[in-house]
Amino acid sequence: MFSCTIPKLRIIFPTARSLSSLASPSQIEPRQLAFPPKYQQPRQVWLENFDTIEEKKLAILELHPEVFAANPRVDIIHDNVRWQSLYRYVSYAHTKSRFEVRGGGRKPWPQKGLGRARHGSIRSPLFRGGGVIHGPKSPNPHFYMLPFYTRIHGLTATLSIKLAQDDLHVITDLEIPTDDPNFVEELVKSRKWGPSVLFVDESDIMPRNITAATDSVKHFNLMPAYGLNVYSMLKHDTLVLTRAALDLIESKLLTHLHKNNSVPNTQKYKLNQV
Amino acid sequence: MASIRTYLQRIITKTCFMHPRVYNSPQIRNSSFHSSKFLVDVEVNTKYETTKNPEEWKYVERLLPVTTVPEPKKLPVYASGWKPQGDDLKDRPYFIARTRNHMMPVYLEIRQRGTARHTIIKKIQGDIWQLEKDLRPFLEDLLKPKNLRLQVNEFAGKICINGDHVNAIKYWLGERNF
Amino acid sequence: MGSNTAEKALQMLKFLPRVCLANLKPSPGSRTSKKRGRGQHGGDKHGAGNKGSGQRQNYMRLGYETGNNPFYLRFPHEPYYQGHHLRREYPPLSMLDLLKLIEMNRLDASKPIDLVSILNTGLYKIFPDQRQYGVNLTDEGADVFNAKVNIEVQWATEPVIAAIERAGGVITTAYYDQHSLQAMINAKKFFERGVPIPRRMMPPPDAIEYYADPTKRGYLADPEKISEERLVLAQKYGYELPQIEKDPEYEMLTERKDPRQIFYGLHPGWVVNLKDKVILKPQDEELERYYAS
Amino acid sequence: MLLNKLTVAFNIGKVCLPEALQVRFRYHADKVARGPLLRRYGYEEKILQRGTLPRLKGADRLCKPLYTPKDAWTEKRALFGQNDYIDILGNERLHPTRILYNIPPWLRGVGGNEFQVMLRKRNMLAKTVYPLARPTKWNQLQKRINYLYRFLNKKTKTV
Repeated sequence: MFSCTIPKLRIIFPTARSLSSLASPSQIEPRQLAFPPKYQQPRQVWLENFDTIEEKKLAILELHPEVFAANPRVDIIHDNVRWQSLYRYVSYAHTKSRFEVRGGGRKPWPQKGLGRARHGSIRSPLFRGGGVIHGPKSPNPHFYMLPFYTRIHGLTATLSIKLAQDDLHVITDLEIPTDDPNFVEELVKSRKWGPSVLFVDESDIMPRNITAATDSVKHFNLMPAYGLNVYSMLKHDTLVLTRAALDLIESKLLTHLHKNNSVPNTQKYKLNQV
Repeated sequence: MASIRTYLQRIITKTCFMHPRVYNSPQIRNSSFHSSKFLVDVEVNTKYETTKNPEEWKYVERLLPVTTVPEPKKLPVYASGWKPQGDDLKDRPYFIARTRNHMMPVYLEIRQRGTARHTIIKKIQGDIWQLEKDLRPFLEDLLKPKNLRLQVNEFAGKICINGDHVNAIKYWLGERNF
Repeated sequence: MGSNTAEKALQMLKFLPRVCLANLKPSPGSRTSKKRGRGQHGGDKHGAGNKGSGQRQNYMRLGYETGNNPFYLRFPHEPYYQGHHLRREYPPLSMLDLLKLIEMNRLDASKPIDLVSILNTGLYKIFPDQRQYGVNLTDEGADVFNAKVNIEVQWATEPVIAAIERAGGVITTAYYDQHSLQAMINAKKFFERGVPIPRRMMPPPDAIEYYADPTKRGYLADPEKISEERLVLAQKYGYELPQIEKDPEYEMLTERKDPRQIFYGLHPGWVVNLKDKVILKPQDEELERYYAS
Repeated sequence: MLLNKLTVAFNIGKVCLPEALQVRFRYHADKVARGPLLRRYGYEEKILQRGTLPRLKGADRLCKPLYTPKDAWTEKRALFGQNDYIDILGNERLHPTRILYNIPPWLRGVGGNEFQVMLRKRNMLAKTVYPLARPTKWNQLQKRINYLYRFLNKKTKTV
């Protein structure tokens, strides 16, 4: 039943995940999809445990195809990444033009009679130590705003790609028994997650053990669901969502995709907007 | 009249909102917004009554907009000419999703200072080439003896047709329950 | 499903290298270099085409005549539209659109429809600061209109009134001043400001006549005369007037606002607290007198 | 070399002698005899010149920074872009431009050309202590704005 529809099974070792470790699915309630899809089939993903190194598949969760099987528009993702790096970037490179360079108010030598070229200021751009023409002027912001729904499509396309490439995993929660970094490293290694992993939880207050364990490992990062973004998802090889984070992200994106009054969001960005 | 105005001003402009510690001092100017103190308490001189009546609250709820677009009603006949999308579309080779507002995503684009008109069908899922194959004879009939100029953008799921055929395409899609 | 575009792309991505920051690209041709070609033939035409308007013509701003005294300034001013900046404007909403909104479940016809509920759909906008004073219900789609509604608009013509009353509904034309409209365009935002609901002002002198006219179903008109006029209109347009008194939704259809009231069921002067879900009502005598109808 | 010097001294001696015949001395001949002048001793000219110029053996290294690859996983880089979608996934009332704490407040969410940015700077800083605290900078800002106003409005192509 699953082999044809789930894109979740690993390509290299399709048999590596044995179904025998499946916990009783009755304990875990299935997901109810808001805005039931009219055409596409819901996607499916394993719910995994996080408290032991070896992997236990606890249940299969359904994912909304509008969010997790969207058209993987790489160009939209590129637009998003470009926006993310540029909108905050300010170039502070600065050169002084002739009026900003100190001095140069006096005529260096008389206009005529010396056989020398005529000059009015020693800070003219022709002079050594003079001003610069057309040089960079600080601050030079590269700010622009990406349209609201382009940003939403950037998120859905990236999530869909992550799911399709088997780089998206859903776990119950971020509770681990120890605060030893080796535990998480071993866990990531044994489950063949990418070297860099982004753990996303619902809120910004994470369990103590996972915080201490990932603190010293630079490429394991924790992020609250509201901080999730296209750049970080692509920078980290694997994206690990807790179930609560998954619910939150999906509901937020679906709300925006079916929003009643999207006029405030789609209006042109104004500088002093509230 | 003047006294009413002062009363109103006190309510509306909140002139008496001050920090209790600075209440007695004549004036304090904070150097910036960040270093200014939080408002702790608001002194209200007018008498008021706090009520919690579910009957009255219903009227308030009526004024609050819904967050997402509701599902359209199921009616036997739609007098306005608009129709909701059909329900049994899962086995179709292609699918044209409705917009957020339950309208057909068929748009007219006017370019070249009004001289060029293009009809664009968006939000196409599934086999876009099959849709093109089905749509082509219908549009060719319309355009006779002119040629049909049509572009398929498979990557973005769009079809662009030269000329204004918005209503014709909406009719065609409506016939097929999209 | 085999040729489904998105499915196909996602299937392909399974076997492709991981999409990451290093292998992203914009769609080909979408970004053009800003640099202008130089050298003997490098910057031949600079994308302006060969000769003609592309190279020589500059579409100037409307009315600009390359330094001549423009046509629109050449003659003395003729005040065709004198005072237009002071006139009230009523952005139109057709009856067909209204019917569509009701059928699409964006408007609830089982409750009275007013400017707030129309604005809450997000599909109709007004800008009170541009002297737009509300809905002008136009008669497009009047002959197919079949919804039984209790609607309050700001401007309506005779065929519109007839169409609504033929369908068993009730229509009122009501005036709102700019402050009331500011509260109505986003009621939620208004409540969050924590200020009392303002009382509605009376219409200005040039509008009083319209809003006190029973043939226009004005909100200041005598209800007795309005019911007379309903009959007159039914005879004029030749339809049988449905009896509201025997309607099961009689209460909804007869729900009306006070001339000083902005929101149904909420009196001016009240402060609505959305967080604690309570309503604060003033008890000062002076305030009560001020906000009284 | 030494021999040459000796002969020169000997010749001068001769000159000092009285009643001697006048002899024309050709100092240039010595120079010719010395052979061509050697420049850049020890430097071999290559056709394709590259790299550093010759140095003494055993001399100290030139102070050139050691190559250290940049750490792509410092905290700043690892979490780059966090909260950029906060209006979508978090609080709807927050705009991402409101939380750009890495740039000065008056520059958050500001785009445009130099003139527009400077006008914004002037508008936002005019009421602060900036004109008094940085009088030269303020003056230069005003001058630049005046110049750009004249340039953009009077010297560039109008539509």
